Amino acid sequence: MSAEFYYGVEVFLNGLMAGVMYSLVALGFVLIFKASGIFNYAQGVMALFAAMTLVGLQTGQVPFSHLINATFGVHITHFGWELPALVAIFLTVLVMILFAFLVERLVLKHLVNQEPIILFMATIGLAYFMEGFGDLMWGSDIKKLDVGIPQGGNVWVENHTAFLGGDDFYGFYLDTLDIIAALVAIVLVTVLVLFSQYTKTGRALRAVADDHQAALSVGISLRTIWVIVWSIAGFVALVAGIMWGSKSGVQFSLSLIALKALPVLMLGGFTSIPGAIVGGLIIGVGEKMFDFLIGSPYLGGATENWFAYVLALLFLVFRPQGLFGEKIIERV
Amino acid sequence: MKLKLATLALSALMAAAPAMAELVYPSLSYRTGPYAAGGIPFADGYADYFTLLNERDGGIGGVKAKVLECETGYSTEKGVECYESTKGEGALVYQPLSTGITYQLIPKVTADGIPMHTMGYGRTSAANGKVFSNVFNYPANYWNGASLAINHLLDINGGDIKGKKVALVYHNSAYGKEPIRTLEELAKKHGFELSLLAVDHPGQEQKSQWLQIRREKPDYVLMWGWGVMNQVAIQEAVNIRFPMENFIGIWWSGSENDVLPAGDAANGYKAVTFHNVGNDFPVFDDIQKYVVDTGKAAGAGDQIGTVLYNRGLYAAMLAAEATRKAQELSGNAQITAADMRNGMEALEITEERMTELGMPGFGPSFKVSCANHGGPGTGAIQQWDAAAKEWKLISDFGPSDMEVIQPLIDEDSMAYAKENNITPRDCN
Amino acid sequence: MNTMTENSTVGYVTDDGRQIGGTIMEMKNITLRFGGVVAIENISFDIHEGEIRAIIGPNGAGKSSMLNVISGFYHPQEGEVWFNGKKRPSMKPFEVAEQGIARTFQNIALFKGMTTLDNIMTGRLTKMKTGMLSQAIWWGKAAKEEEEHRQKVEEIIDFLEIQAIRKTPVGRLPYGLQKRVELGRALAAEPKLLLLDEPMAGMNVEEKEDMSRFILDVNDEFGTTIALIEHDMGVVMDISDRVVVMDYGKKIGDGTPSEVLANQEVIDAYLGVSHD
Amino acid sequence: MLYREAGDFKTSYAEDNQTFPIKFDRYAYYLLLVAAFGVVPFFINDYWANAVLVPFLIYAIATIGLNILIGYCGQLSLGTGGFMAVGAFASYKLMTAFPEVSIIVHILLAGGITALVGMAFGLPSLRIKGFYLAVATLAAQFFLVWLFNRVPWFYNYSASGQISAPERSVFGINVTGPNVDAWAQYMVCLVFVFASAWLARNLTRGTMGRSWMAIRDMDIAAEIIGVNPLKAKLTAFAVSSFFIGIAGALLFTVYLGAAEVGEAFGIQKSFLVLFMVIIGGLGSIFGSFAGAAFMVLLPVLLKNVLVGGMNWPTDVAAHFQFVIVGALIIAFLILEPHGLAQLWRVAKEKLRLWPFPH
Repeated sequence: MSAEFYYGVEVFLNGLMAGVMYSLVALGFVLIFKASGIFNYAQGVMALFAAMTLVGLQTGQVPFSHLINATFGVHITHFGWELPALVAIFLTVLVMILFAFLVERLVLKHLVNQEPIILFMATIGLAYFMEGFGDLMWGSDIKKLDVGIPQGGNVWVENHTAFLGGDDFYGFYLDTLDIIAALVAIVLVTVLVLFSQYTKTGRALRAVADDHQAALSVGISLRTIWVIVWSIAGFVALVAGIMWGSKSGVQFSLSLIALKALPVLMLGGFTSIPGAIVGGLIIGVGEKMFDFLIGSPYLGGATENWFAYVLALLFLVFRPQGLFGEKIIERV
Repeated sequence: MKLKLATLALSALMAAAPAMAELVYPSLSYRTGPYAAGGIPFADGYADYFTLLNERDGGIGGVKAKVLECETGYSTEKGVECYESTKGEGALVYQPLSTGITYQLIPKVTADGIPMHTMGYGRTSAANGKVFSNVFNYPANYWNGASLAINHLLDINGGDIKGKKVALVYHNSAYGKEPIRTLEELAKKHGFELSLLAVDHPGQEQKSQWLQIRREKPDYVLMWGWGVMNQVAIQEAVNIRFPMENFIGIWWSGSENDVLPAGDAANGYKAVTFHNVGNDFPVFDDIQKYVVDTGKAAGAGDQIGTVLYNRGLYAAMLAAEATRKAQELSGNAQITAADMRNGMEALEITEERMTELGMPGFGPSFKVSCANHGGPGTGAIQQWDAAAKEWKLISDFGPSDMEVIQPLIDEDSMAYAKENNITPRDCN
Repeated sequence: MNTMTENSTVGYVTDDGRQIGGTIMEMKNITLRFGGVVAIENISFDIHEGEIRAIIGPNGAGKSSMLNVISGFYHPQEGEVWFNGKKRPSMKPFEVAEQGIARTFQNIALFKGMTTLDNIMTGRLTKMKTGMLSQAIWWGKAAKEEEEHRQKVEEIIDFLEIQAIRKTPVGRLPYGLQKRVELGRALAAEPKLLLLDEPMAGMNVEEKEDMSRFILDVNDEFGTTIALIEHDMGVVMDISDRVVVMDYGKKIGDGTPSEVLANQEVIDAYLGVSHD
Repeated sequence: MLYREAGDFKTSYAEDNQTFPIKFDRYAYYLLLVAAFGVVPFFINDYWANAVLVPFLIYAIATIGLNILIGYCGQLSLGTGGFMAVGAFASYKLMTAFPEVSIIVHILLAGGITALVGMAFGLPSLRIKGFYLAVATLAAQFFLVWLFNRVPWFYNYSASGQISAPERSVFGINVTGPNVDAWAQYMVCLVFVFASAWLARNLTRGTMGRSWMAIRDMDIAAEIIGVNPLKAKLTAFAVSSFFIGIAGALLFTVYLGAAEVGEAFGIQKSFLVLFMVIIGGLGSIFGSFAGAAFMVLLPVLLKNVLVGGMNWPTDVAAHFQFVIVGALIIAFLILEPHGLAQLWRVAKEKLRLWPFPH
């Protein structure tokens, strides 16, 4: 086999890894859409907010320090303590639960039974709000996120595959961070599936997803369910925020990872957790392979962004119900 | 509803009426949005220098300076709003701080007779003062930057880079595409092989590009990045264990923000610069004394001495010096925008003057002229020392290859002149 | 052209003495499947011009599916649809509408964001032909056409006695009135064949009486051929000329109301004799 | 007894169909037109033109365009930025290739070209619906931006890919380029806005509008009663893109004068126009104006109040701006989910019955 072939395999593997990272973001969308029919535009900003909060807590930043400084003419930035990563993560989860509670209280409660587009719009408002609020709270400068996840090319993989492609081939490049992200994603999905299958709350969640009215009529509190779902989505956002933030630092652009998740959602369907995973893998591999085979050599590169969407679009045109959806029989 | 809003807006405008007898320097900054991390230190440095002049010297030539900050979020439309809302307040010189805003302000400032200074960004061919009467981009532009990077490669290779492979990783936008033409010309001249790798905004995901680099094994990688793209690129370069000393960024890819997230592994990364680094200059003592300690610093004060803060400071210093020149030429302390333009065109920065200002060797000595608004195009290479967490200059301020660049500037500016029916000024 | 084919049969005279014309529509050996499920199995029947034809049967018998086949929404795997003496090729629903087949729906399918007037005007879409440009400047042909059709629609509004709710968004109307507006929308198309899918479902006795009267009037005044699905046997027996009975996708009876009522299979189906 | 229908009898269907059936509204509308065309141009300055009115008018056109697609035809689209880019680049290519032809013609042609592109990207709407379609239109957004950035022919091979509008005039008065007066910019946009609103109103009240709304409210039923879904959806995409293309062309030529595709026509533009549509009110021409006004004016107003009035640091003010805009969007949706237009309608209905509560 020529080195070119192994390069292709390498791109393929990295596509899978990138796909897992997309899936992590897509999962948050799916959870909320499934349980409440809301297309949560704020999911990306939630990831940013969670990551900012994590860094802020970990490094002992004073929240709203800009505002305090500007108002009182004082000069404070840090409390002067640092927290261990796990403690900070735990506290951030609490913050995200509080956030979910507030969202239900202040927003969703008042918008029950509205059309999907209105709810979608509300989440856009929410995204705006959190973007400003997060920056006010923690500042808009770039922050380094370090919870101790190693990153860089995995040397073990490289050494054990270098023999494949001859002298020119260094062995497969796989980022350790990506491998860990993949493991985390597997664990996360397993836990979510077990949770929804075997716990009472999980069953209630599924009941709500199937039919709001019916669930209400058997005494499941929709409001509690929404708080739980948004908390879980907040937790998923935190995981995504940690993975992406370790890579690029925590700053505004982190919220744009939502755009990477949208084609995944189209492909996998808005309501399917396995769909989010498989869709992510297909998108990841598809866009990387397209760039490798066609985009870079013939089209001048930077094709990934639009190709992910075009791939999902083509797929939908031939299979409108998505990857895991059942064939729709239309009725009148 | 609409009427009510409009009245409110109007009254708010009235409240912010200009106080005269001030030298007004609008700063179209961005402390929010995708590039906030880069915008904050620059804006802080720009503002702090004028505060220093006010506090220490009582202004410039006895007149207080006033920095009008207007938040653009790097958006051209907000840039228009900022320009229109500040130009009536006696604005002397615009510092738009974004390629997009620069392009659309070029015709406007020219029509309004206000000068604009785009230091190390903007439209490169504005260096031709014959065509762009009101736009200045001294002391260096992107094409100088490209040439300076290649010069550095020539230096470390004993003057011969024939057959070497050089890859350019660039932000897929107007800004990122700027150096391509120059690099192509230089590749012809020096016989190196250039390959181009575009990264789409925002640049969070660059796996494909860096896998390609790993496959093709270029000898050197140049980078034209901004925002999160820089951090990710440096991290990915570390990840594939690309030798950092062979990785050179433009001055917008060479701040502490860009290298810190990658930690120790970023050690050795290089960037082109047109001004000095660090806070080892007398002027910083004054800033500490007159600005920070009195609680008048623009930002949190934690940015002082960083690369982008220094750049803002440097830009402010050049604006203040041009103001002095303008006061000298016009004989008035309270100058107009037109005086300011003349002052900028007659600006001369000497080593002696910089020493007086407490900034010895902070930037190159140069002289602006009617024909040349681009300055000397000199620059140096800075390198990141991860252990000390600071940048160090590893070369002197050297010249760029004007032999290649000047014809490109002439060509591009003349094309602009033709498209817009501008007759080049006679500069003799 | 080829209007007289072997499918055209001569008309007949009803019990109350109305002259019914020849066949306008004929379904031949229709079979419709969804995946493995057979919704309609080898059913044939005809509809004569000017008659009121009812399709009845228990829930899940395939009645609505049959109506959907007629309006071109479902495409049967086997069988032929003949309309106006011609075999109909596979058609999109809107092409079927253009041929002159209009219908109402079991669950009201009005356009909720529009007024009564606009809803009924949509019924005339197949007849309005001005181009986009003319409409855009609202001058000459477009404005004139709009007015002509408005005239027709106003006649229907008068006929259905819904003048007062002309400008009301239909979403705000009570159920019975919505059903009436939906009938108006179908009538606006001046159909050759009108399909009514449970026009009286969910109505109280009074509303049912009103609706029955409208259906008979439509048939009487405009001479419109009507095919309807209905659960209320009393109403069906009262107003229809001939009845098709379906059960589990099969036809189990066809004839005048009295003939059908005497059919043992029909009685079994309705009384719930187990199938084995 | 100003605001009444009583006594204002209509004697023909044409009269009954007019846009402002109530006399008071009609006069208010005429008054507004007189003010917009006859008064404002004499008082407008650079700030009001460039910071407030010109962007408001241009976004109003784009919002009307998107409202036709979303509000009238029910097809959710997030490709607005990409379609505006088509309008901008088409006008740029036309302006530089045929300098002797009037810029008004170029802008109209740019709209026409955008309509064709819009139709091509509208084809998937026949199979894909709802949020899936919205995400699918993002393919158009990303692809078009990439294309204009990638192919140098579109920006006449300039070094950076920036396009700059050359100077052009109408009746001897400059409307683009550096030497343009505020009133001229304003008037050009106003004429286009007026024409767009008038065309949109006509299209939405007739046959075409009804087919769109039928598809929006219940697509299957619409098809069964005789609406050709292909035709209805594609015309909606075409008309919508036509307006959006014109808005893009005006944004580039008259307002900004220079543009870079990724920055000026990126995804955030698609969202901005969508916000305008939803805040203004789906399926309402008036709402399109209200939404555009809200999203253009509010940030300017907030900035002036927070920075100009209260002397806050610009960054804190900018962050607060996000917080306030976000909170206001949510508050609006809770109070009146159907947008400013509905708020206005409710107010009018109350007024009509005033002083009686019911």
